[in-house]
Amino acid sequence: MAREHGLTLIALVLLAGFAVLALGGGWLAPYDPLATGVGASLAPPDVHHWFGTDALGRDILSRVISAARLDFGIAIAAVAVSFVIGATLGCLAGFYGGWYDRIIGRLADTIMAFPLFVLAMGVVAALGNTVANIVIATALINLPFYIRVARAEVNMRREAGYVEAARLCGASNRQILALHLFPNVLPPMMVQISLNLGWAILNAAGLSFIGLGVRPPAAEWGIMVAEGAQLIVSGEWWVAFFPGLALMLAVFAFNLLGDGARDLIDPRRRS
Amino acid sequence: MTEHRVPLLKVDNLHVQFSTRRGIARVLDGVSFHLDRGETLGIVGESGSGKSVLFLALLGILEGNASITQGSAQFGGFELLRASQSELANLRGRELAMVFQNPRAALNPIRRVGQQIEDILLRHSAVTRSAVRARAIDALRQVQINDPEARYHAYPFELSGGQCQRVMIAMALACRPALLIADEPTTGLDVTTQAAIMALIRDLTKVRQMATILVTHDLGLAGESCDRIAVMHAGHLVEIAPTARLFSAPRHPYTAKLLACTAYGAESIEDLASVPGQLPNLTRADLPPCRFSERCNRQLAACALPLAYQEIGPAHWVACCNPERAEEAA
Amino acid sequence: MKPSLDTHSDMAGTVWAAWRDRLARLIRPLRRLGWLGFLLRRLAGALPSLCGVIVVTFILTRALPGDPAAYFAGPAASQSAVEEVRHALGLDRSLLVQFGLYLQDLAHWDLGRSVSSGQPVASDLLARLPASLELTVTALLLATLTALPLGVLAATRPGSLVDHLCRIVATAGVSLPTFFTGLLLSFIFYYLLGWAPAPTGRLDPTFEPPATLTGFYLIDSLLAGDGELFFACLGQLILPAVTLALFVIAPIARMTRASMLGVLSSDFVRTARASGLSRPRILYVYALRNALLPVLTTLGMVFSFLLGSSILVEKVFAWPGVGSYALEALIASDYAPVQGFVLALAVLYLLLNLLIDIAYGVVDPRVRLEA
Amino acid sequence: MKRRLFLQSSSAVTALTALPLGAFAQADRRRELLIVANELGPNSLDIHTVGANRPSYGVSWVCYDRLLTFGAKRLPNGVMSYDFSKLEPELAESWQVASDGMSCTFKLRRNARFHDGTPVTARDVKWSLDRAVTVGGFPTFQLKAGSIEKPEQFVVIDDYTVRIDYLRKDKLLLPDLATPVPSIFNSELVKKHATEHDPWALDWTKNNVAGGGAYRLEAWRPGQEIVYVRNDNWTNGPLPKIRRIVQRDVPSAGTRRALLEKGDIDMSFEMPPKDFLEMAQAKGRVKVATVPIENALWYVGMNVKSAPFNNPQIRQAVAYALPYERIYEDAMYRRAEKMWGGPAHAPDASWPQPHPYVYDIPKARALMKAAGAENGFETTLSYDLGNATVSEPTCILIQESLALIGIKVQINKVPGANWRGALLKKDMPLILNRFGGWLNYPEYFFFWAYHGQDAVFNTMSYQNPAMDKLIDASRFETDHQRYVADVRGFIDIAWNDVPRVPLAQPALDVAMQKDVQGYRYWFHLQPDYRQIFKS
Repeated sequence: MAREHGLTLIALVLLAGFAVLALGGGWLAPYDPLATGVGASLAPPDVHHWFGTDALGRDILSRVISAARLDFGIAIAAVAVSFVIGATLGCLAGFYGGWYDRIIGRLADTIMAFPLFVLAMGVVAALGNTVANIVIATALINLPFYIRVARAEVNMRREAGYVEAARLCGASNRQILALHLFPNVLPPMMVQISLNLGWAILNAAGLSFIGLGVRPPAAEWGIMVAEGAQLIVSGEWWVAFFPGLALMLAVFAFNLLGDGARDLIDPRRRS
Repeated sequence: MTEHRVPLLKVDNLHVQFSTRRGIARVLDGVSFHLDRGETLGIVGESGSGKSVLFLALLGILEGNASITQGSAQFGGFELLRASQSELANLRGRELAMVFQNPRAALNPIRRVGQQIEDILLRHSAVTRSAVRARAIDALRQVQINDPEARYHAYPFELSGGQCQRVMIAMALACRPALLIADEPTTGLDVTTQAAIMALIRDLTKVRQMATILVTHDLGLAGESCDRIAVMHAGHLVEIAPTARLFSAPRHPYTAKLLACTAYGAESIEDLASVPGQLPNLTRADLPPCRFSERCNRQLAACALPLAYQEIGPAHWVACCNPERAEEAA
Repeated sequence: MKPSLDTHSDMAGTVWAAWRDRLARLIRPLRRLGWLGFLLRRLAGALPSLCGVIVVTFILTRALPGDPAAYFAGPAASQSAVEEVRHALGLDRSLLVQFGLYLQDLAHWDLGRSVSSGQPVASDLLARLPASLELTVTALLLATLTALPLGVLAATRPGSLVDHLCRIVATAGVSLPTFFTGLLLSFIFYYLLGWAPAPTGRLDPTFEPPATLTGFYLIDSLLAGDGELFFACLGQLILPAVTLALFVIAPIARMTRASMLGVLSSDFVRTARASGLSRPRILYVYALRNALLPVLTTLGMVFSFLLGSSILVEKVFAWPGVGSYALEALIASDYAPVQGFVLALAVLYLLLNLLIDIAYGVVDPRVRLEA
Repeated sequence: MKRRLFLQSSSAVTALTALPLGAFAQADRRRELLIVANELGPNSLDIHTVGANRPSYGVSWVCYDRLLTFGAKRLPNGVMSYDFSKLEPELAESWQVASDGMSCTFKLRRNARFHDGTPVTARDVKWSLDRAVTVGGFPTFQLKAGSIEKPEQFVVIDDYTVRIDYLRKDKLLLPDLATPVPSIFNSELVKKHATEHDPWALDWTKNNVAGGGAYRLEAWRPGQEIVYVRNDNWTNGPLPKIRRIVQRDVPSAGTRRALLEKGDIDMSFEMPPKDFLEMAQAKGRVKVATVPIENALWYVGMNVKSAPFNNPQIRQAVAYALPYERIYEDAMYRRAEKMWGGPAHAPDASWPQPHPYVYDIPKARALMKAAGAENGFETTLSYDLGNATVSEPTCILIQESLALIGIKVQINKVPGANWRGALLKKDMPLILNRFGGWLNYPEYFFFWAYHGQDAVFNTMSYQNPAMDKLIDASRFETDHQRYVADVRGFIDIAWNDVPRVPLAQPALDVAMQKDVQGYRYWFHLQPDYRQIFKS
C-alpha cells in the first residue's frame, strides 16, 4: 500500500518539478533558449552547458526548460478542450439517449475507426502546423474516450434513486445533469485526464518528429528529439537524449498518476 | 456424552484478522465449537458476522490480506491451521467440501458443468480419463438432474439456478467428503427450489452419513435441518445449543431478539429491523469485549470484562454475563 | 409436506427441462444462424462508421494544402498548364461532384493513383500491407506474450514488489516515444553492439525476397524451406517489432492484471479453490481464460494504437509498409494514398474487431450461444 | 573493343577457376554488386511521364541511351566530373552540323540493340524525340530550352541516319540532346502498349523499361528498392564493371550514415551536410566526393510585387543583414561555395559568382532608415520542408539576424510537394530556396530565374525590361566579347536590384566505401553506375 502511494508521490513530485519549470522557465533557464551561438555548436555537456549545445550553439538545458511550458501548455489545452466537449456530449448522450445517443455514439465510433495518430496527422496537415491546430488535433482524437466514459457513467445513474428524488423535487433536466449526474463523471474522468495528458505530450512530439509540429525556432521536446535523432549516429547523443528524457519523465509521471488514480477509483482494487 | 467421542471437527479459540485500508479488523475473535460425525450444525448470523470467513479460514482459502493469528482446528485429528497449502489442497474437495450461495456465479461460466465435475474427480481420485466422464454423469444423476448426459455438456448459464446448485452439490459430493459445508445454499433460489435443494442436501448427507455445516441467515431453515445451532455476531460465537433448546430457551440477548423477530414472520435475519443498531465497525480500536453490548438492553458493568463462555445447560454454551432467563423466552 | 414439495419441484423441473429440450432442438439451427446473424449485425453496425470514415477522409484530404495539379504539371509549368492538369484531374469541379466521383471510383475498387510512387494506390497498398501487418502482428504477439504473464504475475501478488516493478516497467514502456525508442535501440543494437542487422527494411540487400505467397516474408521463407532467409527476415523484424511492442505492453498488462484481479476474487475461483484444484489449473484454466475476455477487447484498441505508431517506427526503420507510405504521401499532399491508407486501415480495424468478436465467441460460450 | 573482349574472357576464366572456391566466388560476387541507399526512390521508370521525380531521371540515365553524351574531366579536387564542353557519341556514332549551321545529321551505331534484341534505328530516334516534344510538361520544356520544339525538326534519312533541323542557331541544342530527357525508346515495343487515350503509352513505360541502356531493370518495388542488372550486350560505351545494383530507399539519414560506416552499403547520395563533413574528416573507411553543383544557388528570395520588398533599399538592407558566414559554417557545414563579398561589379561572365554584399548590420540599418522602415515590420520566411536539414537552421539564423534591423520574421515550413504549388502562387513575401539549371550557362540560369517571362523559378516575380533584353540577347549571341558584356550587364542589374540574395553554391556530396571507384559527377545529380567499379 505504502509503495503504491510512493509511486504516485514520485509522480506528483515530478509533475510539480515540471510545473515549476513551465511556470518559471524564463527565470530558471540559464540562457535565452532561442539565442544561437551562446556556446560552441554541438558541445557535449559541461559546467557551462549542463545538457550540452545543439547544432546552432543553443543551450539545450534552457531549451528543455522552456519547452516544458509549450508541451504542458499543448497537453493541458488539448485535454481541457476534449474534456469539456467530450463530457458535455457524453452526458447528453447518456442522459437523453435516443437520437442524441445514436449521433454522438456514431461520432465517437467514427473517430475511433481511424488509427488516432493518423487522424491527428491529417488534421494538422490539413489545417497547418500551428500550436492551436496541434491542440485541436490532439483534442479531437481524445474526444471519444471522454464521450464514452461520461456516457457510461450518466447512463448507469440516470435511473438512480437520488435522480428520481431530484426530479420529484422539481429539478430540471439541466439541473439534474449538472448537479446530480456530472459530479459522478468526474472521478473516472480524472484518470482519463491524467493518462491523456501524457498521451497528448507524446502525440505532439510524434507530430513534431514527422515535421508537422510547432514552428521553429520554438523549443519543443519532440522537435528537439527529431533534430537530435540524426545526430545520434555521429555520437552527439545529448541533443536527442535530454529532451527525450524530459519527454519520457513527463509522460511517465502522468501515466503513474493516472494509474494511481485508477486504483483509487476502480472498485475491483478495493475488494 | 459428547466428551467421550472424538469429534470430526474441533475448532478452538480461532482468531482471524483482515488488514484493510482503514486498519486491522479482527473478524473472528476466539471462536470455538466442535462437530461430530454425521451431525448437522447450523451457523446463523447477519451478513458480516464472520460465518463465511470461518469456513474459508478452515479450508485455507482466505484472501491474501487475511491472517489467522491464533487458534487450532482439528479435522479428524489433523491440524488444519498449521497444514501446508498442498496438504490443505488435498483435503479440500475430498474430505472437506463446500457448497456456496449464488450457484450461478460460483460455477465457472465458460466451462461445461461436466468438465467442472471432472476437474475435481481427476484431482482427487484415481479415476482414469476414460472413466471420468461416466463418474461425472453419475454424480449429476445422483443430484437428480434430468437427462444428465445432456446436462453434462451444458454451461452454467444454460441451467436454472436450482440446477446450478444441484451441480454444485454434485461437485461437492463427487469425492464423498466427510464434511459438507453448505454456505447459504439456498440464497438466490425461489422458495420451492430452496426446499428441494435443502431436501437434497439432507437426504444425500444422511445416506452417506456425512457431517454437515449449514451456514445461513435463516433461523427457520436452520431449525428444520440442524441438530445443533450456533449463533454468530460480529466475529463472536455468542451461543450454541441443540436446536430444540435454542428455540425454546435462547439465552443470549441477541439470539432471543432474533427468535422474537422470526416469530413475527420475518423471512431471514436480513429483514430484521427490530434488532437495534448494526454490527460494530470491527476496525475500531475501542471495541468492547462483548461486541453486542452496544446494541444490548441488558448491559451490565460486567460486560466490560473479558468475554467468557459459560455452559448453562446440556451442550448449551453462551457468551454473555447477563443471559436471558430461560422462562422469559418460553 | 416436505417430500411433496420435493416431488412437485422435481416435476416442475422435469416439465421445464422437457420444454427446454424441445425448445433447444427447435432453435438449434436458428442459433447457428444467430451466430452468423450476430456477425452480420456487427458488420452492419460498423457500416455507419465506415461511411463516416469515407466522408471524413474525403474532406480531410481535400482540405490538405498543396496543389496536386501543380505537382503533376511539372517543375516548369505555367499557371495555365496547371489549370489544364487541374481540369484533367477533375479538381476544378465542385466538392460534391468530386465526392461523387470518388464514391464511383471506390465502388470499382479504384483508390486513385499515387503521385509519388506513380502506382495505383490499391496496388501500392496491397504490396505494402503485408509488410505493415507482419510488423504489427509480430509486435502484437510479442507484446501479448510478454504482457499476459506480467499481468498474471502482478495480479497474483497485488501490491507486491513484483506488481510494482511490472507497473513501472510497463509504464516506462508506454511513456517512451516510439521514434525515440526505435532510434535508441537501433543505435545500441546495430551501431554500437552490432547484434542487430542494419535497419534497412524487411531484408538485407544481399538477399532476394522469397516468392510472394502470403506477402509475409517469415511465412513465405518458411514455405520456401529457406532457413537462412527466414532468420534474415526475422533479424530485420526484431528491433522494429520490439520498439512497437514496448509501447503496448502496458495497456495489455494493466488490463490483464485488473481483469485477473477481478476474476481471482470471483465466486467461481473460490469454488475452484474450495474444491482443492491445483494452483496452475485455477490460474490458467479457470481464471485466465475468463480474464482474457476484457483483454481481447483491449487488444482491439491496442491494435489501432499499433497501426498509428507503426508509422513512426516504419519511418525510423525504413520499413516499407503502408505507414511510411502514407506519411510520405501526407507530407507530399498526395491525396489518393492518404485516403486509401486511412480507408484500408479503417476496414482493417473493422475486420479486426470482427475477429475479436469471433475470438470472444470462442472463449465465451455465452456470446456464442446466446447471440 | 579488344579490351572488352579481354575483360569478358578473363571474367569467364575467373568464373571457371573460382567455381570450387566458394569464398572467392562470394567475394567476387560482392565486388560486382553495388548497394546504394538513398532517401527516395523513383516514382516512374520514364522521365517523360507526368510527375516523374528526380530519382526517375537516374533510371532513364542508366536504362536508356541518348544520341550524345558528355565527356569527362578531372576536377581540381581529384573528383571526376562530366565535361560540359565535350560532347561524345553514345547511340550516335558520329554527327555532323551542316555548313549553314541550321541542321545536324547523326549516324547511328549499327550494332546497337535494345534490351529485347531489336536493333536501334533512326525511326526509334524520331519517335522518341517526337514523343519528348509532344507529351508536354517537363520533357517538352527541357527540349525547348535548346530550341528543340517540333516533330518536323526530326527527319529520318535511312535506318541508321537521322537529321535534326534547327529552328534557330541555339548553342544549347546539342548539349540538350545529352540530357536525360531525349532518351531513345524501343518504339515498336512501346507502340504495342499505346491506347487511344494514351498514344505515347506513358502508362506502360512508367512501369516498364523499353530502352537499350547499359542496365536492365531487374525489379522495382516503388518506395522500397530498384534493382538493376547489367546489360551484357551493351556496346554503346565501355561495359560497366558492376553486374548488379540494389538501390534501396532508406528515409532516415542517420540510418544511411550508420549503414555506410558499418560497410553494409556501398554508396549514398543524400545526407545532411554535417554527416558528409564528418565522414570526409574522419578518414575512416568511407570517402566523400564533393563537387559544387554547377549553375545552382541557395538564395533568399523577396517578392518584389508587394510591400515591403518592392523597395530596393529594403532588399539591399536584407542583403546586408544576412549572416552569411554563420550560415555557411553552422547550417551548411562548409559543404558549399561562398557566394558573398565579391567585387561591386561582375568582373567576368563566370557563373555563379559572389555578389558584393557582406554581413554589415550598421549599413543594413542605415538602408532601412533610408527606406523609411527604421521601425521595422513583420514578415514570414518560408522554406521547403524537403530541404529542412539545411533550410531550418539557415532560417533560424536569418530570423535572429533580421531581428537586429527590426524585421520580425515568422518561419513557415511548407511540406515538400506543396512547395511547388506555393512557389507558383508567388505570394510568399520571403523565401529560402535552392535552384539550379542543367545546362551550364549563366543566361540559362537567368532565363529561368530573373526573366520577365515570370517562369515559376522567378520566385520573386522580378520584372525588368533592361534585364530581359540582355538575357535574350546573350542567348543567341555568337560574338564572345558582346556575350560577356551582356552577361556582366545582367549580373550587375541582379546585384543592384537584389530580388534574390544568393547565399552559397551548394555542393553535391557522395559518400562511398573506399573500394568504390570511378564515381563521376553529372549535372542531373543522379548516380551514373556505368563508370563505377570496385577495387
